Amino acid sequence: MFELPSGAEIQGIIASVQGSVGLFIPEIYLSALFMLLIVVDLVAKGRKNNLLAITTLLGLAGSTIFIYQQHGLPAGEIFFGMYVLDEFALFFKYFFVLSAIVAVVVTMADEQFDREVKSMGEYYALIVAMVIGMIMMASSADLIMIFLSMELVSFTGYILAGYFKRNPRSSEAALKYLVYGAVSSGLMVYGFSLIYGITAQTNIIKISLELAAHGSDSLVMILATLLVLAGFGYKIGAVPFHFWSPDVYEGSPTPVTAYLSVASKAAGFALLMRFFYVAIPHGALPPEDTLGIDWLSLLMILSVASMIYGNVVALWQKNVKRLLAYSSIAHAGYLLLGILVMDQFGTQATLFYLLSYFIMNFGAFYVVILISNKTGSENLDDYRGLGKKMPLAGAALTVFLISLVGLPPTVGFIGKLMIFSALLTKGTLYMWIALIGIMTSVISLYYYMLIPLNMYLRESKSPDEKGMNLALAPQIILAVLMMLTLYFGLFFTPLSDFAKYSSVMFGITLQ
Amino acid sequence: MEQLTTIGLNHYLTISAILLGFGLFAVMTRKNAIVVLMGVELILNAANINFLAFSKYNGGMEGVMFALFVIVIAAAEAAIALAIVINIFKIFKSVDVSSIDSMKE
Amino acid sequence: MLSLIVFLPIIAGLVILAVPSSQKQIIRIVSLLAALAQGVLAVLIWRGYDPSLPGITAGAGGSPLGSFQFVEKVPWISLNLGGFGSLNIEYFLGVDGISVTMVILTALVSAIGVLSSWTIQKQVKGYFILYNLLASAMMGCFVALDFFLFYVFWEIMLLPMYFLIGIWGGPNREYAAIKFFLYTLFGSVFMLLVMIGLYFSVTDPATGLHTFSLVAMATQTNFNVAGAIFAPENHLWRQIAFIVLFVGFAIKVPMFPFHTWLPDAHVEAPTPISVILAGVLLKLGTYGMIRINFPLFPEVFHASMYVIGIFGAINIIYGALCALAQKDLKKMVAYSSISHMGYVLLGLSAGNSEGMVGALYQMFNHGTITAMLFLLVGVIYDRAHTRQIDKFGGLASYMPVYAAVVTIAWFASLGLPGLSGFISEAFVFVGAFSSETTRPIAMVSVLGIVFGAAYLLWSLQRMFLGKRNDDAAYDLVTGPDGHEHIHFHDWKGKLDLDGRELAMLVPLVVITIFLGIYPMPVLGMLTSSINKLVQVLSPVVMSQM
Amino acid sequence: MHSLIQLSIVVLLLPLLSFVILIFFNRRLPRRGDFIGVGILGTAFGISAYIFWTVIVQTYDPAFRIAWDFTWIDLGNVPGVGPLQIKMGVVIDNLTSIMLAMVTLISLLVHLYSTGYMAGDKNYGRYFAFLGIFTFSMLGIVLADNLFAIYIFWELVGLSSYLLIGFFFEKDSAADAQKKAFLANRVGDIGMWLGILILYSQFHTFSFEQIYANLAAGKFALSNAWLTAAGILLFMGCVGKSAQFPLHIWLPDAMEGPTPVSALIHAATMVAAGVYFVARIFVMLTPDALHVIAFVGACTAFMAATIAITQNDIKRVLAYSTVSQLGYMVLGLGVGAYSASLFHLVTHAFFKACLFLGSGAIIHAMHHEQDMRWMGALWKKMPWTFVTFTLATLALAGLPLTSGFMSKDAILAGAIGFAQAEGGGIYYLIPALGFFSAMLTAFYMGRQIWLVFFGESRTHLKPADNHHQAHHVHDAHAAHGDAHHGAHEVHEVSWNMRAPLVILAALSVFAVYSPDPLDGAKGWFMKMIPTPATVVGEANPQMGSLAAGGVTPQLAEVVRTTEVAPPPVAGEHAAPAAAHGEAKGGHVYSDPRQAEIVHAGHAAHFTAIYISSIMVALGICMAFVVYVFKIIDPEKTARLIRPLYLFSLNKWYWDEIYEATFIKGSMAIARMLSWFDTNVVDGIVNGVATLVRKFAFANDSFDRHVVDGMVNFTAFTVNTTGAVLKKLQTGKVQTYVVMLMLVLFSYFVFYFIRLIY
Repeated sequence: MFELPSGAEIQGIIASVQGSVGLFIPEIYLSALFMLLIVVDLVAKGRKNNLLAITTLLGLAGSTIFIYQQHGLPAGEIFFGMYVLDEFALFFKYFFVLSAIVAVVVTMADEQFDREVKSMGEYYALIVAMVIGMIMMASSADLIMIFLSMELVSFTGYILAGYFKRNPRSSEAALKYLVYGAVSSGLMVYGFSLIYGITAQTNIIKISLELAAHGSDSLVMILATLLVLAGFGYKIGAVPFHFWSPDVYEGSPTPVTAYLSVASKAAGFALLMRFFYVAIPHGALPPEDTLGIDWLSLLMILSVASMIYGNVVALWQKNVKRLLAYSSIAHAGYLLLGILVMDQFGTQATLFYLLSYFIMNFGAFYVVILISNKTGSENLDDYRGLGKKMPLAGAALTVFLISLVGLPPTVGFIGKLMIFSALLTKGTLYMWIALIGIMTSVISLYYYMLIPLNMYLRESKSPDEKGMNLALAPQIILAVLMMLTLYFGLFFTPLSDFAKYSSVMFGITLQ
Repeated sequence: MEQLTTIGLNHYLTISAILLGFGLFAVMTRKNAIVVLMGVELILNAANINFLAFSKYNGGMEGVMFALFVIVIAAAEAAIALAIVINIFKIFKSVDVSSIDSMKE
Repeated sequence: MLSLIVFLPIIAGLVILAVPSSQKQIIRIVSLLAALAQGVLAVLIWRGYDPSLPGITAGAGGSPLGSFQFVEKVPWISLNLGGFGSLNIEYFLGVDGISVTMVILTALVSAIGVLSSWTIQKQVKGYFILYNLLASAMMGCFVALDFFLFYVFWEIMLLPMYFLIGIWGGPNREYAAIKFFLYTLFGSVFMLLVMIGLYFSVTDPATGLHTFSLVAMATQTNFNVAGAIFAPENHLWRQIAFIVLFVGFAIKVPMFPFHTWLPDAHVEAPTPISVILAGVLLKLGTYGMIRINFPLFPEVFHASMYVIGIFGAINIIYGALCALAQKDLKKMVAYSSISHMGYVLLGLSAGNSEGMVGALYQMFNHGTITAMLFLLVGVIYDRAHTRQIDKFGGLASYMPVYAAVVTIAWFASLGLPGLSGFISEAFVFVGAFSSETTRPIAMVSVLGIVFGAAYLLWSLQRMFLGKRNDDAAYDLVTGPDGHEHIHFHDWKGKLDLDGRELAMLVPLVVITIFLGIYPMPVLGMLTSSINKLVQVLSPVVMSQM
Repeated sequence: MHSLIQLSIVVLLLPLLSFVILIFFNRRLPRRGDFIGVGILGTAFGISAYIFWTVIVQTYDPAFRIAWDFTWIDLGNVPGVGPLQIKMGVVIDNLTSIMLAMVTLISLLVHLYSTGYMAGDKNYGRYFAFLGIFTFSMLGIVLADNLFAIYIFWELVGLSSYLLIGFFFEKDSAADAQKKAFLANRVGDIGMWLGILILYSQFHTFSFEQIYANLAAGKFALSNAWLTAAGILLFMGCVGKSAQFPLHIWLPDAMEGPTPVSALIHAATMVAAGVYFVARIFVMLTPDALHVIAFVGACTAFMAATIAITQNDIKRVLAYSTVSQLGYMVLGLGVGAYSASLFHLVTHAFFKACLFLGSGAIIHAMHHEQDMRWMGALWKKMPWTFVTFTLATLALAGLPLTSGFMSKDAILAGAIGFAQAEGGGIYYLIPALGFFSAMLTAFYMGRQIWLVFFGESRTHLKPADNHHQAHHVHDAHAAHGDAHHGAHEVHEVSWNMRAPLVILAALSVFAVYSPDPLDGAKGWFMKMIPTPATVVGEANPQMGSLAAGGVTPQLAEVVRTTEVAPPPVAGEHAAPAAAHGEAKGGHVYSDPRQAEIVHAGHAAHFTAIYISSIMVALGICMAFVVYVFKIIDPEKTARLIRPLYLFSLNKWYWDEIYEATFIKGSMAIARMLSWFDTNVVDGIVNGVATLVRKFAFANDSFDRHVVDGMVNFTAFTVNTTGAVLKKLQTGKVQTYVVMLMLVLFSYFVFYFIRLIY
C-alpha cells in the first residue's frame, strides 16, 4: 500500500533536507560540542581540572553566534513540519544556552562535587545534551519530535539528578524522577496516540486544522488532553503533576536543581505554549473553544492549585533547597496565568517572567551553594547569623528573595506586574484569579523572609565571629546577578522588548 | 457476528487499553523497582499498539514511525533505568521502591 | 531639586557602603550631613514654593503637569505591548500644597532621626545604610506623581523598616518586624491590581495614551476608556477599588481594626525608628488617601464619608482609652498616635476645607509632636532601661529640664492652645461639625479630648510629680553639695538632657510653639490645594463630569 | 488702630514678657527676679488704670465700644463659603476696661503679697513666671473679641491654674488636685467647644459681633432647640471654670496651691471668667437656656453654702463661699440681672481676694496652720489683718454700707423680679435659695471670724502628730518653717503683705461704687454696664433685628438708653429712681420678657433689701448664739443631726460619687478595651496562630516563628492547609503515581458527568 517515492520526489526531499539542515546549525553545533566534550573527557581522564568546564563554557558561548545568525531568517517549518524556526524558538534557544552557561558556572562554584565524585566525567556533556533536548522541545512542531525531545531532556535529567552516585539522596531523587517521569511520558505518548487516532496527523498545525475542520468525539479528546497534559504538567512541575519535584530538587546536586528548576521548566512551558496555542483550535474569545473542551478552566485549575499549594506548603519547609522547590511550583502557577490570557501580551508577560525567574532563581541557588560550601548544610537553622559572616552573600540572597516575592524594585516585581497587567487587560474576567495570585504572593513573602530572618535577626548558634569571606570570582558573579536583578527591576525595557519580539509563534497569530 | 469474526480497530484499542491498565497497575502496586519499570514498558507498548492500529486504519506512515521511535526510546529508557536501579541497590541494598522515601513532605 | 532631595540619602548610603564598618563616627557624620543637606533643600523648596498654585489635578488648560511645582517629568519606561498600545511609566515628581508640607516634615524628622541614632552601637554601617534607604523611599512617596513610581517607593520602604525593627529592636523584635511587614504588604499588594486596572482605565488627554500619572487620574473626565474596569459607569468595581485602596492605606495609618501592628512595632523598635515610624510613615497612609484614594474615586468617597468618619471617631476614642490603660510608657504613646491619627481621618471624612486643612495640619503637627514624645521616651529608657510608668515618680525635682520639655510635649499632644496640636484638632472638629454628615460623629469624638488629657496628665503625674516611688528604677543619693540627686544604675551620661538630646528636642519644641501661635507658614501652603481638592471632591463637580 | 487698643495690647503682652523672662532667667537674676514680675505688673496696672480712666471716667458713655482685629488664619477661597478668614482681635468697652483694671490690680497686689508670702521657696522665680502667664491668659479672655480666642485663653488659664495648683508638686495631694482641676475644666470645655462649633457651623465665623448680627438677622438655619443647646453648651464652659454644680468639685481641692494663688485665681479672677464669658454671650441665650443657668446658679449657691458651714480648714470655708458667690453671679445672669451679677463679680473679686490674702497672712503667721479649730484670739496679735479681714467678711456677708450688700441685693432683687415675671410657682425657688444662702453665708462667716480672731488661742490643743505633719507637707517652706521651728509666737505680717489687704479692704466699701449705700443701680457701675438687648426672640428670630441694622445690638440698645438717661444726680431719692429706672427699662428693652424682668426687679428692690437684711441678721445672730454665747453647743447639734452634718462635712459626697462612677468607670472601660485590643482584635489575627503553636510545634522555635509570623487573618487556614497538604508528599513515588492517576480519573469523571447533563 505504500509505493516508493519517485526520483523527482527524492530529489525534492533531499533538497529540502539540505535546506533544512542550513536552519539546523545551532543544534548540530551543540551536538558536536556534546561529542567533543566526551572526547575531551576521555583525554583528560580522571584529572580534576576545569578543562571540561572551560570547554563547555566556550562551546556554549560559541553557540550563541550561530543562534544569532538565525535572526531575520523567515519563520517556517523545516524537516517536513517536524521542526519550526521562529522568534519564539529563538528566544528559548538563547534562554537555554544561557541557563546552561550559568549552570556550568554554578557547578564550578559547588565544592560538593569534589567531595562526592571523582571525576566530572560526562556531567558537562549531559548538560549540553539537555540544552539540545530543550531547544528541540521549544522548536518541535510534531508529536514525534515533541516526544523525542522531551525524552532526551528527561533522560539527561535522570542521570544528572543521580549524578552523586554514592549519595543516597541523590540516587533516590534519580529513581523517583525516573519512575514518575517515565509514567508521565508514557501517559503522554498514549495521549498522542489517541490524538493521532482522531486526526491522523502528527504535525500540530495540521492537527489543529483537522480538528477545526471535523471536530472530534469530545470524550476521547478530553482523555487525550488529560494524558498529554500529564506529560506537560510533569515537565513544568505544576500541581497536580508536581509530586516529583520537591524530592528531586532536594536530592539532586544543587546546580542540577537550579538547572532543572529553571531550564527544564522553561522548556516545558515553551512546549505547552506552542502546543496549547497552535495545536488546539480556539474560538474568537478565550473561554469558548471549538472543541467541547474547556482548556482554560483546566489551566486555571492547574495554575490556582500550583500557586496555593506551592506557597502554602513551602511555609513548613526547613530545608532551603526544598523550600525553593516548592516556591518553583508556585512560580509555575504564576507563569500559567500568563498563558491563560492566550494573547500576545500574555505570551510576552510569560516570557518576561521566565527571564526574571531565570535571574533570580539561579541567583538564589548560587548563594545556597556558596553557603553550603561554607557551612555544609542547607538547613534554615544553620543560616543563623550568616548575614554578618557573609555580608555580600546575605545581601544578594535577600535581593533575590525579594525579587521572588515580587517586590519592587526588582525584576521579579516587573514580572508579576506584567502577568497581572495581561490578566487585567481582559477586564474583570480574570480578576478573581489575579486576586488569588496576589494573596498567595503575600503568603510567599513569609517563607521567603524566613531566610533573611535567620540570617540577620538571629544570632548563630556557634558564635565564632570570623567572617567567611568568599573568593573573588563568586563575589563578582553574585554582584553581577544582584545588579541585574535590581537594574532590570528599574529599566526593564530591553528584556520586555525582547520578550515582545519573541512572542511570535509560527502557525498562529495571537491578537 | 461480523464484529466477532473480523478483527477491527476497536479490538486493538481494547487490547492497548488493557495493556495500559496492566502497566499502570504494575507501576502502582509492585514493590520491586524492576517490575515497576516493566510496567512502564507496558504503558509505552500500549501506546505503540494504538499508533500501529491507527496508522493501519487511518492510512499514512506517521504511526509506524512513531511506534519505531517509541521502541527505541523505551530501550534507552530501560538502559538508564537499569543503571539507576543498580546504583540504588548498591546503596540501599534493596530495590523496594516503596521503602525509598527518605525525602518527604 | 526633588530628585536630589529624594536620592541624597541613597547617595549617602552608597558612600557609607564604601566606608569600612569600623569607622562608626564617619558613617554617622556622613548620614548626618546627608540629612542636613536634605533639610537645606527642604527649606529651599519651602521658600521657592508658590502657595497660590493649587495642584491636585491637571491645570486649567488641561496641562498634564497641572499646577504642580518643581516638576520633573521624564519618560522612564515605555513598553510596546502590541495590541494594548504601550506601557508608559514616567519618572514624574512634583509637589503641591499637600505634599510640600510632608516633604518638609520628612526632611525634619529624618534629620532628627539621624541624631537620635547616634546611640546605636550594633552594626552601625548596616543600620545607616538601611536608614538612608528608608529616608529616600519616604521622601520619594511624597513627591511621586506617577502611581507606578509611588508604588515602587511605597514598597521599597517595607524592607529597611523590617530589618531596622528586626535587627535593632527589642526582645520581641522578630515578631514585631514580621507582623509589620506582613500587615503592610498585605495592604499594598492589592493596590498593585488597582493600579494596573487604573492604568487601563485612564488616558492622558495630552498624549491620548494610557498613563500612570496621578495628575491625569485625578480628573474624572480622563476615565474615558470604554468598558475598562474602573470606567465611570462601572460602579461596583470602582467601589471595590476604593475599598481596596482605602484598606491598603488604612493599614498604614493605622485605622482600627488594622492597628494592632503599631503598638508591637513601636514597643520593639529602637527610638529613632519609632520616631520615623510615627513621624512620617503613618502620614503616608493618610497622604495616600488624599493623593490617590479620594480624588480618583470621588463619588465613592462621598458615599463613604460617614463610614470613614465613624472609623476616625473609633480611632480617637478607642486609642485614647487603650492608652489610658497602658503601663508601658512607649505603648501609651503608640496608642496615643492611633488616637491622633483618628483626628486626621475624622477631618478627611468631613470633606470640607476646614476639616481637610485640619487633617493635613494635624498630620504635620502629629509628626513633630509624636517625634518629640518618642524621643522623650527614648531619653528615659536610655537612662532607666525600663519604660514602666510606675517605675518612676518625682522626676521633676531631679531632671527639671527634661520635665519641662516633657510637659510641653505632653500638653502639645493633648491639644493645648498655643501649641500646634490644638489648632489642627480644632479645625478637624470645626470641619467635621460643619458638615451635616459627620456632625454627630464629631459630637461623639469630642470625648477624645478629655480622655486624651486624662492619660497624658495621669502619666505625667505618675512619672514626674509627687515623690520617688519605692520600687523606682533609680536610687536617691545625697550629693556632695548636700542636695538630693537621683542615680540610674549603669548610666554614666548626664542626668538631665545632654547636648545631643537638646539639639533634637529644641527645634521640635520651637516649631510646636511657633506653629501653635502662628500657623500660616504651614496652613498657607495648604489652603489653595485643599480648596481645590474639596472642589474636586464636591458632588457638584462630579455631576458635571 | 485706636490708641487704647494699642495700650490694651501692651497690657496683654506685658505679663507674657514677665513670664518669658522669669521662666528662662529667674536663677540668674537677683532675688530670682521677683521685682521684674512686680514691676511689669505695676506698669500693666498703670496702663489699664489709664484705660479705665479714659473709658469710664472721661467718656462716661454706656455705649462705648472700640474694636480691632486682624486676620490670623486665611483659608483662602473656600468652596461653598467663599473667602474665609479666622480673625483675632481686641474689643474694649466699659466691661473690658473695668475687668482690665480689676485683674491687673489684683494680680499686682498678689505679686506684691507673694514677695513676702513665698519668700524662700526653692522655685520662687518660677512661681512669679507662672503668675505672669496666668495674668496674660486672663487678660486675653477679657480682651478677646471672638469665641475662638476666648477658648484659647480659656485653656491657657486652665493650664496656668494647673501649674499653680500643683506648684508644690512633691505633695501628692497637690498633684492630684491639679490633675482634677484640669480634667474637670476639660469636661466643661468640651461643652463650650461644642457650643462654639454649633455657632460656627452656621455662620463660619467666631466673632461675637458677626455671630450676633447673623442671629439677629435670623440667619440661624437650625431649629431654636439647637440655639438653646448652643447656649447651654457654652454655659458648660462657665460651669467648669466657675466651679458651678456639678463640676464644682475641683475648686476646694485647688486650695492645695499657694494661698496668694488661691486669692488671685480661685477667688478673684479666673473663676469669675466663667461669669464674664456668660455675660459676653448673654445676648444669644434663649429663655430656656437662661432658666437652666439660673437654676444651676441657685443650686450651686445653696449647696456650697451648706457645705461651708461645717468645714474646719480656713481656706476651704472661703473656697466654698467662693463657689456659693459664683453661684449668685450665675444666678443673676440666669434671671437676667445682667448688670447686677457683673457688679457682684467685681465687688466679690475684691473682698474675696482680701479674705484669701488675709487668711494667707494668718496661715503664714500660724506657720502653715490651716485648721480654724486650732486658732483663736488673733485679733490683738494681727490687728491689720483682723480689721481688713472683718471688713471683707462684712462685705461677703452682705451687710449694708459694703459693696457686697449692693451687688448681692441687686441680684436678689432681679431674682424676685424674674420669679414674678415668669409667673411665680417653681421660679420662686430661685430667690428663696438665694436668700437662704445669704443667711448661711452670714452664719459661716461669723463662725469663721469668731473661731479665728476671738475666744482664746487653741493652738496648744492641737494633737501633736498631725501638727508636726503640717510642718512637713509644706517642705516648700522648709527654710522659713525651720527658722521658727518650735517657737510659735504669732506676729503681724510684713508691710508688703499688709498693703494689699488694706487696698482690697478699701475697695470693699460702698462709696467706691455708688453714692447711695442702699442702691447700686445709682452707681456708675450699673449705669456703665447696662443689660444688652437679646438677639434671640423665642417667637420669631426677627425680634431685635431692628437693633441689628448694621450696628450691633448692644450699641443700638444703649444709644436708645442714653438719649433718655439724664446725667445721674447723687442723693436722688430711691423710689423715684427705681421708678425712673423702671420707666427707662420700659422702652429700652426690645424684648418684652427682659423688660418685664427688669421692671419687676426694680419694683422688688426694697423687698429684696428687707428680706436679705433680715436673713443676714438671722445668720449673724445664729453665729453669735452658737459661737459667742455658746447657747447652742455645735458639737451636740452636730451629733444631734449627724447625717446632715456628715453630709455637709463630706461635701455632699460628690467626690465619692464621681470616683465611683466616672473615674472608676472610664478606667474600667479603658482596661477592658486594652484587654480587648491585645486579646481579641490581635487575637483574631494571631491568637489562633498561637493555638496552633501551642499544641502543634511548641518545641520548635522555627515553627513558632512560622506561626507567629503568620500575622494575618488567614494565618490559621493557611497553616493548617499547609500542614495537611504537605502530608500528600509521602516520599513514596508510587503514591505519587496513584495520586496522578486519581486526579486524571476524577477530572475525567467530572467531565464525563458534565457531558451527560
